[in-house]
Amino acid sequence: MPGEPPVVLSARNVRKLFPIRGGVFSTRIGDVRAVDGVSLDIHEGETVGLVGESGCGKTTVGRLLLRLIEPTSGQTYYRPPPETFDRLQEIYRELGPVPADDGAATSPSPETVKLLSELDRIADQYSIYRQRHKNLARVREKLQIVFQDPFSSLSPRMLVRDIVAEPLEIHHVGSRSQRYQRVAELLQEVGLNPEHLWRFPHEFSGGQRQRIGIARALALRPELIVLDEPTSALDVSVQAQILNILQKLQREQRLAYLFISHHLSVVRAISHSVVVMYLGKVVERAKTDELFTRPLHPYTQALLSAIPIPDPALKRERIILKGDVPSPAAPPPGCRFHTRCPAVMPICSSVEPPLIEVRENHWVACHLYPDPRIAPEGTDPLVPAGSPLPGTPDPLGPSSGLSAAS
Amino acid sequence: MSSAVRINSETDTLPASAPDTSPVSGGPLASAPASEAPAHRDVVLDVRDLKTYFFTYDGVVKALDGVSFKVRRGETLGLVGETGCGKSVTAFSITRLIPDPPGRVMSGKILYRGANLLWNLEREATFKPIRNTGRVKIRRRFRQIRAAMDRMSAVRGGGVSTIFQEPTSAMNPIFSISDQIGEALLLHRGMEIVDALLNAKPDDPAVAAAIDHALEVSRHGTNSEVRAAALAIGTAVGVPSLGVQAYYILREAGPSAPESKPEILHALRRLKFSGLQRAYLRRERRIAELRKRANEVYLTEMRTGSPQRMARVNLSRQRTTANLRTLYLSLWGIRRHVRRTVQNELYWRTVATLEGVGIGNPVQVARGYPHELSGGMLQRVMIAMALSSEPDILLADEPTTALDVTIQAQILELMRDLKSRVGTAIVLITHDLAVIAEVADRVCVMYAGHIVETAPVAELYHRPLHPYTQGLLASIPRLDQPDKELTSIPGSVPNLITPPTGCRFHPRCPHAMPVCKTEHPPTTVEGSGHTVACYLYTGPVAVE
Amino acid sequence: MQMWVYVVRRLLLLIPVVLGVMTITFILVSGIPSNQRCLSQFGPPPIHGGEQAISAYYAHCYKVLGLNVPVYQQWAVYMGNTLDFHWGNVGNFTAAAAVQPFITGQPVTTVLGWLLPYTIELALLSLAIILIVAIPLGRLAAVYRNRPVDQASRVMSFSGFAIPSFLLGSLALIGAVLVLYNLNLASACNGPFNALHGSWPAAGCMPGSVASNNNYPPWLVGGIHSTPTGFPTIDAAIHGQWIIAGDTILRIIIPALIIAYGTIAVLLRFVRNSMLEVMNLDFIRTARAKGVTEHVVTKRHAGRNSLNVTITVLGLTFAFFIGGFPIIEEVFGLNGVGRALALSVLQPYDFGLIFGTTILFTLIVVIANIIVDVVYAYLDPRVRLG
Amino acid sequence: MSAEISAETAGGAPATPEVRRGRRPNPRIAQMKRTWYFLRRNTLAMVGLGVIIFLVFVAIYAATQPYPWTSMTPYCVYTPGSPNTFCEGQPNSICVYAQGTVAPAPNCYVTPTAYPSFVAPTFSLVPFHTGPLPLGSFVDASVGVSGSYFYNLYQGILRGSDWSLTFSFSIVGLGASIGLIVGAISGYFGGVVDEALMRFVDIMLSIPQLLFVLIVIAVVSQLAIFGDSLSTRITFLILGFVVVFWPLYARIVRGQVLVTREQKYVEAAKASGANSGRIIRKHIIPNSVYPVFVQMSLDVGSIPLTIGALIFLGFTAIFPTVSFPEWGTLSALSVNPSVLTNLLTSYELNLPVFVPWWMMLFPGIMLFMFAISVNFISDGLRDALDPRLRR
Repeated sequence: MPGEPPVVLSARNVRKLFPIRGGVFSTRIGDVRAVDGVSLDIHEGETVGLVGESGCGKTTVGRLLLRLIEPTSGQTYYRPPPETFDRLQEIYRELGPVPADDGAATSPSPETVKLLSELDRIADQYSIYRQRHKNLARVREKLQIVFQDPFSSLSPRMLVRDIVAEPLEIHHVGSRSQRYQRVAELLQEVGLNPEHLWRFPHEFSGGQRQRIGIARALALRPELIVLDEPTSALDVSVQAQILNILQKLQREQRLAYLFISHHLSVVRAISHSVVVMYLGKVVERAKTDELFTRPLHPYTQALLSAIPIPDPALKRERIILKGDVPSPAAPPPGCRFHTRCPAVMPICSSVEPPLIEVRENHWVACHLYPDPRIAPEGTDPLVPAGSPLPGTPDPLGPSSGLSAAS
Repeated sequence: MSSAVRINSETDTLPASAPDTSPVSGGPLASAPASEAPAHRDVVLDVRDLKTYFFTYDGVVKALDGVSFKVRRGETLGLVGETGCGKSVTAFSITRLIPDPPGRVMSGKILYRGANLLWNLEREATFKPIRNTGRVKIRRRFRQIRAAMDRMSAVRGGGVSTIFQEPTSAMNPIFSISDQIGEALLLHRGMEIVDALLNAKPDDPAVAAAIDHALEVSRHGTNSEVRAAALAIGTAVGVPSLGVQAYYILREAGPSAPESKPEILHALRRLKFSGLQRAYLRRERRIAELRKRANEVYLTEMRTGSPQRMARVNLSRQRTTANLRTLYLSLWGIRRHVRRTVQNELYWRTVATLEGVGIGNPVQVARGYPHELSGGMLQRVMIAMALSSEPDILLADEPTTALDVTIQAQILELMRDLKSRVGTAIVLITHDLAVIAEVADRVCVMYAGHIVETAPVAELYHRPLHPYTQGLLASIPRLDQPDKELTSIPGSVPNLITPPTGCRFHPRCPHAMPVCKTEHPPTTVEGSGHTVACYLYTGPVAVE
Repeated sequence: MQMWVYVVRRLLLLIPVVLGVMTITFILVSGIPSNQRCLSQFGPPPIHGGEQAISAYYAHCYKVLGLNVPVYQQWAVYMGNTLDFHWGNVGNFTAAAAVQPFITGQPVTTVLGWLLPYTIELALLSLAIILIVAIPLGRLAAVYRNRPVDQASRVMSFSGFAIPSFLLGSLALIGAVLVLYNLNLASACNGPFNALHGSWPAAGCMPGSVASNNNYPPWLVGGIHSTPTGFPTIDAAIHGQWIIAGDTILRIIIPALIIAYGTIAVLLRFVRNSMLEVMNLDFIRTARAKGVTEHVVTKRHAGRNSLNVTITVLGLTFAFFIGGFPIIEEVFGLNGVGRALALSVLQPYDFGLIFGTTILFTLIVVIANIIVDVVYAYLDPRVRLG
Repeated sequence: MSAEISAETAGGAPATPEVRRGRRPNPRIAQMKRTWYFLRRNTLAMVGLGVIIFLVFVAIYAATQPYPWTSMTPYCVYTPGSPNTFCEGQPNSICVYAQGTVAPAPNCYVTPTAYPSFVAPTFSLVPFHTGPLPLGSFVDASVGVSGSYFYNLYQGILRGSDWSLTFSFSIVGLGASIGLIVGAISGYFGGVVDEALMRFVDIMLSIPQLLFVLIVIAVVSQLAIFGDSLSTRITFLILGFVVVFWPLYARIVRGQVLVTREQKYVEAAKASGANSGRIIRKHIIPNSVYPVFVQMSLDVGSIPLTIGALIFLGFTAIFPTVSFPEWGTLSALSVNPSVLTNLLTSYELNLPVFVPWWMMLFPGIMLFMFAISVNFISDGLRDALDPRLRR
């Protein structure tokens, strides 16, 4: 939409299935639907938070966006020009929701074919999954990643200097001495001092390793950094340091982040907009404040209320979900959340709710909220149809408690 | 375990069952010796000036350097701090589970109900520093260490039980859940179990009546009534677990429950023993009894501080004779039936225990193996296992760190339940101040092997005194305060091989004074139950 | 995954391995110059008789050995024959035939059929020794780590690596000679309890050897008419000849010990190290925290878990174990498959026997591995239940 | 727990700014020092290392000696009082005389150079039931049985140090490097390549090593096209062993690579655009090479033993001469059946029992020292490189 900074990366209907092998001949007996038709846009200088429980496929999304693994289907467009981007939006709106695996079986209508071919053309030009050696390398330069585990993300047999210099080396940036010069600068940027150049990773604490990781990611002056739970292995005080560094860098270099985390309070602190995933699907997507003040999807609400708050005085009634996350190998039919949903309705177990925009920039996939486009006049989409939940509850319980806290 | 079933009487997963019908009787403190001095009455665990070092290649890591705290009966104490502050080390030092090598508990006192768990520590090893390297050469006295470990097995599980961070790796992959919980049950409640089997009266007319009644109830009654009736069978026989079994027989039979009499009778038939089998049971009981006596001897040893060599020798002699005299009983033919019965007994007791921690399908879970269960489920199982022996103290080492947010919420809910029902004192170790705020009554904040601040939970969060605590609280991103900017503590946790002199926090402290660099601050009392070790405060020095 | 699925899959994996082994052997066979093979089968080409005699000789030879068709056909034929156990005949003019005339010209499969029982008896005995010694000792070494027990086991295992089995065997033999002779126990082949003579290279006092000039009954001697099972001990037992049965065991005790020694050396270290690794795992800590005593922890929790590793390693080292047989059987003159191999590599080679024994040994190894895997799956629910 | 400890030890130590590059040792050196420290604490490993170094020096010394490279100079065995006199005036002759009698018989000609210090007088074992018996007939028998049986052991062992070390290290080096490459590729790319390679490796590994070496050499040595010079023989020997040895390394490396491949730093390299070649070269191989070292040091020791076994089986195709100066060969010859037959027959005939113990002892000792030292080293390495087994 107008006024927004240009989009850096825009994923559409990305899906990744990992085959399950079994039986006597270890044939493919099923799929783990790790990521099932995820779409999201990341704009320049913006942080998108990607939250969800373990096994919901958020990490896989991160790796797919960088093409560290090949997707089963879907496209991710890198820096499509605005008009192309708008066109893309239209095309996908025309094509409707992501087709299921056997969608190909139904013969598409001619106009669909036309759209698809156009899509193909655009994809050939902009989708990172279509790029080859040189172009791919050029894209990779601009997309970097910082990993969760600071202990396995740095090669134990390389000096910090070589670790950070590696991306430069790969892309033949400058002479050796220039590279090491740059490395020194990078270490300064992330708050390490030059004498750390001559150390091995195992000599550092978790926070310092994470800084090294960030320095390595920054080496090629990227536009987007995927932060895969960068702080979940760190202590709170160190975590704050890292978050502050990240924010500083974003301000200075206009970086875009995809901040993957299960820690909602961190996400709230750092990200501009948030995507909530459950079992490989996006269940809710909104601007941060919107999402945290008016969460619509029951899962989001449960998540928010499940987060403990460091304040013994703040007493609130919580929504405790029953049971565990179902295995993505055999996701429940219909809405994948219906097995644990406190507001489950008969329809949930049969029909899969589409991700619809119930308010501006607020997308939800839940039967509680009818699609405004098809909803009869005069019904406010935000009053859940027949939901046992009272309106949209404030996840933080009685506002009195909240005001008392803040 | 009684606790367990008492809990489930309120948990939503299962209908109510009156406490008296619970398979086992006796509260967690039933076994408390009356000989204790009143001073010890309230304090269950008293840790004084505990020092634990790790002897690594890089040098001696002073992981704990004089930690002191008390755990009172039934309270929940939170130990909080960053990685490497030594909170887990504290827990493992209490039960002497420090991996050795490289770690060793160096000195201090751990008084568990007046018994010093670190008694005879100084005789376990000698230390000789290697010149001009930071390293130390240790010569261990293995006999002493082994003796100490034996002594500890009297305390572990029974008195102080532990739950660990990684439930998936903390369970033995090749034994089923019921095997593992059953092992704990047999260890700590062996006598009771064998007694129940010995005194079972399957032919009692009351039993038949109870069975008929249960079947009658199962025809129309509600789930809870059926359960009560089924458990009544157990009480009638004198083997509570039989009641649980009967209940599940009925429940699985579903509509055809009234016809399920034969199964129940079959289960009942297991409890009929021939003379030889009884003898074998008595032998088992004898062995369990001896084990218990041995534990008592160890405890007295640690309490009085004088080696009970004679008593130990006696016991071992008795154990040998008990084994030898009845060797003929361990013929396979005799043993098989009894073993199976005991296994069955353990299995159903396990089921009851699992019910206690709110597991919906305990029968399947008890039969399952660890790799078949999710992390949250396993953590429940771990808790059940830890509580099955009705300990005085439960050491929970980061019980929710490895779990998802929603599962974490479930577990915390469960722990709050346990707090309110079981009298067990909990030592909750975590790095997450929010979790502490949810569960704990008192909090000890640890930094670099020291306790820097201790306070009741509300007090701590609203009037944090130590700069470190303040820094920690300031650095937590908070859901309810989105636009608070995160202030972080500069620097990182010091390495404990060459820790900072004086107050270990001074390199990172905003209000560091000259004295901080030289002197370690004394612990001073600031308000009721609020102590802090910092030169900013000048209250009266706290007395141990 | 159910157990049977697992077993079936392992059996299916057996097929490519067997075919592969045969192909490799075929490649090697076809590497042999044809005249060599003719030599070993039909002796040297005729001296007088001129050109056509020689050409006839070769024509005949090629026809018999099927060398006159293209290679791929040879391969097909070879595979076919191998699969239905036509492994060719023992050459008439080979060293092996010279040493042991009774196998001359016999089908290789038949000969191996005669000799296998002796090898199996030896193998079972030594396996028993291995398991009895290695596992407890390894655990002991792990529990009392870096203490005398451990050091002793370490030295033992390393010396097992370092002493050549033929040297060890021969020394044992010489020892036996000196002892038995000086105790005046042994003399010329005079029946049972000449534990020495019978196990003497080429002394021909061993049941199964050519000149069985000891007074063993014919049904026991020389696989040729060994009835009814072919296993000397079992046969003797069946015929109620307990003394002879004992004697046959007596003869293989020292060899079994020496074969076992090498494998124990390998296994010991693995048992110890796997035990140490298991002892560092979290669930051991849990068991301790439960109040389980050290003894039980070692025996029940760590022991069971490290047993899996032990079994696997046993499977991996089985090839090594089997490889020791030719040597030991040669040293002690035991008529087993191994000795057949040892004889067949004396020039002129008996290629039929060489490849026959190789395939046989390989099959044994593969099958042993399958058994090991099944046992492993049985021991470990993670494999059993997928 | 352990994570916590390591965090402590790694800790903020580097964060102390006053440490400067100048005063720090080169970190790679520091790494080696660390390993060396753990190795040094392992006494057995140190002993092993010492022995190996010693043997290397022996080999170097031997290379400077004028002894023949492919055979050993036989001794003529002369027994005082025996009828035969064919040893008269021969430079390489030793005297065999009864235990207890000290001085050599008068006409026994012995050159000091050719008389190795450790070719000791033989002793005779006399059965209890028979009285002392005249010497003599045995030696004739032995010479008759195997003429070249008594050879200059000293020269043989010196020269053997050259050959044995050459064989061992070249074979293991070649095999390991092939295995390393194959394993790394197979493990990293996975999929069909991996499947195929690993099946092949399974096949190779299921054939007992000794047999495999044997048939490979047996067949190859039959091929007339290669001719029959020393160099070809040696080449066949080495090739035969390499063919048999590499699969094991491939399997080991592959197993390790499967672990390394999942490490995040590999993914990071991929993310910053590194191609597979670079990743394998820079990340995979350096991080999965240690188990190979351990296995190598195990195999190095086993090779002379295997060669010895081949010779013992009478498999003469691998060396040009029966008495090839190589430790395994020497050891095998020392216990060749004729010796044992002699032993037995001399008992049968109530002759004095003649055990040429030094022929068995010294080659055996060399083999033993070599093999056990490398084993000690490998064990030390494993402990030093594997933190879990560290003491």
